[in-house]
Amino acid sequence: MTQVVKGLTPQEKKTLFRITMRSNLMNGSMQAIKRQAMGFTYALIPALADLYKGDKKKMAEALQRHDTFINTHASFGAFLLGLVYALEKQKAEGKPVSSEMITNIKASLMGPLAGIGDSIFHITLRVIGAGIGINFALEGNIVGALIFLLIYGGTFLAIKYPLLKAGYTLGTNYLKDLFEKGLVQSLTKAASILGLMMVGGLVSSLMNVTTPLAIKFGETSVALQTMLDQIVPEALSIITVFVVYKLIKRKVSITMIAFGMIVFGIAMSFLKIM
Amino acid sequence: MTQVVKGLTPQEKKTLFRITMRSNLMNGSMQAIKRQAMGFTYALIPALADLYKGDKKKMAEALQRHDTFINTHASFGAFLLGLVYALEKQKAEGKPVSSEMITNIKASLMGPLAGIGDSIFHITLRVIGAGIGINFALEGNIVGALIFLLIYGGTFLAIKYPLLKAGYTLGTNYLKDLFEKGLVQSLTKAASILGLMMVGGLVSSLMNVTTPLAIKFGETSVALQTMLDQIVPEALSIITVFVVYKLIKRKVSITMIAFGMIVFGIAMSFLKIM
Amino acid sequence: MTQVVKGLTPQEKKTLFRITMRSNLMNGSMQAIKRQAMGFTYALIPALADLYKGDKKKMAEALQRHDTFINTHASFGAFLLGLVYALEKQKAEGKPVSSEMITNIKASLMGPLAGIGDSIFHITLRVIGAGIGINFALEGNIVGALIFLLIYGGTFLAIKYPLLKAGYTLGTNYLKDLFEKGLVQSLTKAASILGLMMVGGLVSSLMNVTTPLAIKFGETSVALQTMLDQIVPEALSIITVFVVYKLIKRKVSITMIAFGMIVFGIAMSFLKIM
Amino acid sequence: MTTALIVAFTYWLVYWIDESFSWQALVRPIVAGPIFGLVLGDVKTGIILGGMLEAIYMGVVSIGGGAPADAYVATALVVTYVIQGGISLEAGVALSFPIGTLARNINTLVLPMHAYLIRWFEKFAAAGDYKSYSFLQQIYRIVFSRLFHTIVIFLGVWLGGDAVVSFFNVLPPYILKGLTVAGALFPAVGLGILLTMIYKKELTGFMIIGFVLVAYLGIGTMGIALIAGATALIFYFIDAEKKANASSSKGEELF
Amino acid sequence: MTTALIVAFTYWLVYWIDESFSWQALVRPIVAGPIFGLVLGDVKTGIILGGMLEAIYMGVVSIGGGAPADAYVATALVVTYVIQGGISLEAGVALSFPIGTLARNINTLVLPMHAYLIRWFEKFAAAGDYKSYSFLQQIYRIVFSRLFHTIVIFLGVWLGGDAVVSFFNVLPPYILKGLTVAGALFPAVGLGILLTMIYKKELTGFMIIGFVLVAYLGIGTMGIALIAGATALIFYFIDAEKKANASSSKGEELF
Amino acid sequence: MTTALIVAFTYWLVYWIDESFSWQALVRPIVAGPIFGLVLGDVKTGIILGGMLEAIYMGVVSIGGGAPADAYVATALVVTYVIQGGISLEAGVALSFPIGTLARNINTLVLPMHAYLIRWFEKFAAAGDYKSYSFLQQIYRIVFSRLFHTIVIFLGVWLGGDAVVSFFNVLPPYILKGLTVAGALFPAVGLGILLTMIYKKELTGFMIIGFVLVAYLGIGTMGIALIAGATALIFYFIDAEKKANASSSKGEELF
Ligand SMILES: OC[C@H]1O[C@H](O)[C@@H](O)[C@@H](O)[C@@H]1O
Ligand SMILES: OC[C@H]1O[C@H](O)[C@@H](O)[C@@H](O)[C@@H]1O
Ligand SMILES: OC[C@H]1O[C@H](O)[C@@H](O)[C@@H](O)[C@@H]1O
Repeated sequence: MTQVVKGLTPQEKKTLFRITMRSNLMNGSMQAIKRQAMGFTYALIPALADLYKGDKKKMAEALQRHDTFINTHASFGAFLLGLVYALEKQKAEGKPVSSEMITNIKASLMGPLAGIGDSIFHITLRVIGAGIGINFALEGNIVGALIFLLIYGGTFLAIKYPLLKAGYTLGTNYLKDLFEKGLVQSLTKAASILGLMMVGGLVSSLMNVTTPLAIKFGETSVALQTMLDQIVPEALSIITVFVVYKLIKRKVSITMIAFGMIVFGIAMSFLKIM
Repeated sequence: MTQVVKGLTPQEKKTLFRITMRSNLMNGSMQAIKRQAMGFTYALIPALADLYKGDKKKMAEALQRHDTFINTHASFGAFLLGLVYALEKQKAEGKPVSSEMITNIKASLMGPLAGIGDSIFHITLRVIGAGIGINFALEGNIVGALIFLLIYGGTFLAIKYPLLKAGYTLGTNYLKDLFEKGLVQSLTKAASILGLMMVGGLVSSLMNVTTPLAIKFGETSVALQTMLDQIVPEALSIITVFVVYKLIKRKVSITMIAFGMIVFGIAMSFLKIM
Repeated sequence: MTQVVKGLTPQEKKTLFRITMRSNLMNGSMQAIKRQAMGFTYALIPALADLYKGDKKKMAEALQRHDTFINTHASFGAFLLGLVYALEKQKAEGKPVSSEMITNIKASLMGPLAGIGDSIFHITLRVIGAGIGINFALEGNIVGALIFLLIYGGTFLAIKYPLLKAGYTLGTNYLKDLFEKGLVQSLTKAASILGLMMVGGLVSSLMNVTTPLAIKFGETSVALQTMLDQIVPEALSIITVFVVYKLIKRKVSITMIAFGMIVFGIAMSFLKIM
Repeated sequence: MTTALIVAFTYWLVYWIDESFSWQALVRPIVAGPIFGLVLGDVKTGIILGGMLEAIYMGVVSIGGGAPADAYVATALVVTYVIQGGISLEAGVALSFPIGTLARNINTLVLPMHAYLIRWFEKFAAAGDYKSYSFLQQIYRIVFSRLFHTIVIFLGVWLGGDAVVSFFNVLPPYILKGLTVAGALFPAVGLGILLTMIYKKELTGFMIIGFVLVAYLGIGTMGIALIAGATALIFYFIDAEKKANASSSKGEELF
Repeated sequence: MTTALIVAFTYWLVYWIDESFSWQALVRPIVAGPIFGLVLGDVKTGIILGGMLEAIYMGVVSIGGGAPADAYVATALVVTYVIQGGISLEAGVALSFPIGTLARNINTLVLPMHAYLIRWFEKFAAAGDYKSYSFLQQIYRIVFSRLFHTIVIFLGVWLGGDAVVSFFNVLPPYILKGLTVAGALFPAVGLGILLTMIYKKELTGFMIIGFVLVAYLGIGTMGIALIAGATALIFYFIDAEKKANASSSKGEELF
Repeated sequence: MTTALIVAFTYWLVYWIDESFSWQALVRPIVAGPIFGLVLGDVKTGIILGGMLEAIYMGVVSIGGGAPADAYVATALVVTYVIQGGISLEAGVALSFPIGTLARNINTLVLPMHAYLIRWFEKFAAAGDYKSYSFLQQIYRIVFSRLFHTIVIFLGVWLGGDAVVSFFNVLPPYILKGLTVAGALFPAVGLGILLTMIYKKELTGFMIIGFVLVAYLGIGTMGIALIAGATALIFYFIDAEKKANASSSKGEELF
């Protein structure tokens, strides 16, 4: 996946570099409707400019093709940018790369890449960085902030260009494979496996929903949580994630869910159930 | 697997409910020869009565078809009852469901379902329920028995109807798939994987065969068990299960094996080997 | 894999036994150029003598076919000897077994068998045997040496004949399967999976490369090793193995690598980095 | 003899109720103990003894029809001996083991009777007479299923604990120790039976993984159930996809 | 009001820099704390408070756009209240929670504005005018992205901590306890969103395995990442091989 | 010089016996220690020193021909130095490391000789003369295999431990420390060689899983062997089934 393209032309190198720079603004015009649609398109523009400069109509098509909902991790998304650049290039050169193909690849890879990127950055590296840094911070030592910036922020930036190049290489060298052998599907599936295993793990490591309820009979009492833990630990956490998932599927807004959680939390705390 | 059948007719609902009720007697005439043959057939009779009431010959065929050796978990077996009901129905309606097909499905699914059901109920829930309950019991508190009945006995009953319905739904909605795509085989294989993994685990969690033998040289001594544990823990437990398995395969009776174990145990204890 | 050949002729038995005896000298003329080429050929000679005695030309071909680089575990290699004996026999009998086929099987199985054998003998059993024996030895008790010889050395010898026979059986009874169904490939792949999982594990259990470096800010200090362990434990060990792997691939000699390690170790210790 | 009748009747009734759900719940020591305590007028002792016996018989379950000891018969007799015969709780528990092991074999002794009844079922089936078939199932379970067990209980209480106790007292210690050793082997019976029902050599690997997860990583039965379920799901869908691809040459994908 | 202006400007500037990398790094309490401390003349308090807030907000991250609280707004206001308003560190931390939760909803309030801007982008795209498209992206992020947040910060500092504190002081204790309970539920939002993006029922097994590895074996996120990566690799190559075999009838092998 | 002859002869003889089984067992410190002790008249010291050296060289094994140190030569010389030269056990152990590392390279020095002998084998093979081939194998292993090692041992004992000890005494401490560091790197040699023999990029995932199971879950080598064996079995049968389906269009199933 990360082979180095040997014969990268100066033009390609330049474009890849410019996309990397612009990819920094991926979250730039983030909102709840189309998410990073504009950030992604903005980042891709150096490539589109190269390929369709002369042709207003094709440029418009390309811009519209990408100005659609996309939501992925700002740094792992670079892989997708590279892949899409390669696809657009093939398309511009007259290869049989349809507009749907490009859209499908974006749609199928954005989720898995978000899962991987979020797990590694938002969760693992951030928590490691913060965990080490907090000790310094609590002593009033500024080094804590620097360690955090290094561990989390440094890797976040360092990874972008290699991922972009890897995506482009894959797209350029293995396009034939990718389509003919259905490898895009294989890639998506593999990425989903990766993402889902991590989400499964995160349910347990990120969450900790418990109840203080205890059933008392005479002198002995059984903590409900102890019983739950013996059956399935983190059972309440799983249920919570599952309920939220179902609510989102039924188009309940995030804000509603967050407020609902606060109301629910206060109610449960009032009733001493949680 | 557990989709709800949307258009379940009142008649189907009634029959499913009656099968559930009768499935309570699944272990009713249990013996070592045909095990639950009669209990299973008895439970299925509401379905057979619906389908073959007018036709003595077909009824006789159906009764004989099911009055054969079957051994499965009393509560997970409900899934099989549901599936078989669906098969019998298709057969009665003239679909190409042969008698062999029904027999094969019963034969291939009864073992895996027993493995799953026994692991969950006879082992996991029973041990959890008893583990919590015993503390109360030892204090003379009747709550121990009630907790046990709730955790083990309650789930045992609660699961029957849903499993029955799931089996029926699968049989009704996906029959075509099941046969054409060989999904019954896939299902059996998956269930066997599940069962075998659990049996593998149970060898270690359920058994604990050890030896007090130690090899003494001068002052230092090596416990044989310590050496065995370093090579494969529970090695003796595995060997025991394997020997029993081979004996059963060679048609040695359970009673013989149990008595043999007592004789063996006394001999080993007399010789201070175990 | 270990089925017993029922109709093993006295001649076959005798040859298998003689190969086992000769396989004891597998490491006999070990050197860095062709490794066990001569030891393997030497062990196979009873078989070749049986098959090609009358025919100088075929005998020369066979000797030359096997007098080529091979490196595998001295005791697990017996499996390969058995398999190759079976292949040579089929070939001598006029079956379509080409010279390449035999060479390929040797080349593809020697590595995995080395991985398995080394893990079990050189690492697991040796460490268990030594671990138990050392306690006796440190007290001046000769039993330590004997326990070591029993646990490691005894199993090493005991396993040869069964493995040889298993290889021969497999080769004789399932040759048709092996080739027609591509089972040699499946076998190689399975053996590689086994070997690679164990090598992965060995990186962690066998190695322990660490650094005493610590970053100090004011009063608080962070051990670099602690940070590494939080990211990937044994990260330095992995990197070391990877570097050595790359060096060997680039034809750097083992002696160079070992000396390099000493120089590197002294330098690192001088600089207080390791 | 009144006690013997009461205990025997209770034994039969509780079994009958439990069996009406194929439940194997009321007949466990932890539940049956209090019940026998109740009818003998000392619930508390029944509860406590039930707890003690459950702790011992926890692993002795009927898998594949293969429980190596009859915990229910043991509970009935031991609770009676303790409450009526005045032997100590501990002695009662010690007694439970040989009693349970011996009682297991009643099933074997009555096999000829069962074999005879089976033939009746077969006749009704051949005649398509599902009503008689159903009726016989009721008769079987109510009357015949535990007939001999009930008689054994009656005799066991009637003859009294003293006889039984004095019998076990003359035994050398290695006998009871040996029974404990045998107890550790017993679960192999149920597992062995299960294996004959589901073992396939191609799936050996999964069994080994289950074993290692528990033996080396101590993952617990529920954890192993989740892993096993997940693994089964994964392989089910792999298999289903393969089958789907094979049957439709259009190569449609399940995932 | 000078303070209000300074804090609000700092808020906007730091956000702008951070966002220039889509970084979500400078806006974390552990980094933002010292920065606000600096502009308010008490770096040390800023550092310590940043550490304390980070410890609380560590698990509150924006996944799928779904962070349940705004740690950055909370940091800005709480640091100001502590340094300027003189409330204790602990009181500040307690305050951060309701503030962060309320602030989260600014995004929702300004949605109509965003919707309006989106249409401009669409126009430029339809015209193939990539230069204006790029220009609007800059304007959007610099001017509009945090316009209202900045105003809220300004107001929050101007009105002062006292008002806010006295408001929270009248709350009964179960309210704050309830907010903590809600805090434990919040990560479910991000995970739920992620699931809607990647969940496929055929892959449920992998999710369960990930769960068990962490819940039962405590393998840690990095360990799970390695296992997950390895599993993904294995299945990728299995799949790729299958595809290769299917497309070329010559049956060439990938491995 | 008598001692030198005895030790050298013992070295050669024990190697010869051990090598007659390709055993690598007698030449381990724990076994060789007592043997050299015996011929030098102090078995006990030999046993103890053997145990101490084994503890150090436990991880130094010949994998892929790539042991980074020669434990056998080190044992021979160190046991002699301690028993004859009267240096302490600890000093002996410290000495073993540089000796073992240097001795490893004798194999490299004698490579030209081996290369020459190889050509003889090739000639016999080309002539189909399997009897001479077999005979040469015997000559090779008895005479040539350890010829130079034996000479080194002879010289090492003859020149005496004093010379060696005084040489190592002038070394600065970081040298010995550095050798320890190098010792921690050495096992990478064997693992690297194994990898060149079996590594395939498509199977990387399995290697990672093996790593995680040990590094994160501490499952132990035997546990990993069981898991690895189980995994190999599973994939073997999957593969075999696939092949079976492909070759027979009738689609028969293996499982
Ligand atoms: O093993 C399946 C099944 O076998 C027999 O029917 C009984 O032992 C049951 O308790 C068990 O559930
Ligand atoms: O989940 C993917 C992605 O979603 C949104 O864009 C934001 O929450 C990001 O922080 C996150 O990385
Ligand atoms: O690795 C396989 C094999 O390689 C060489 O032949 C030696 O190092 C042996 O000890 C080892 O078993």
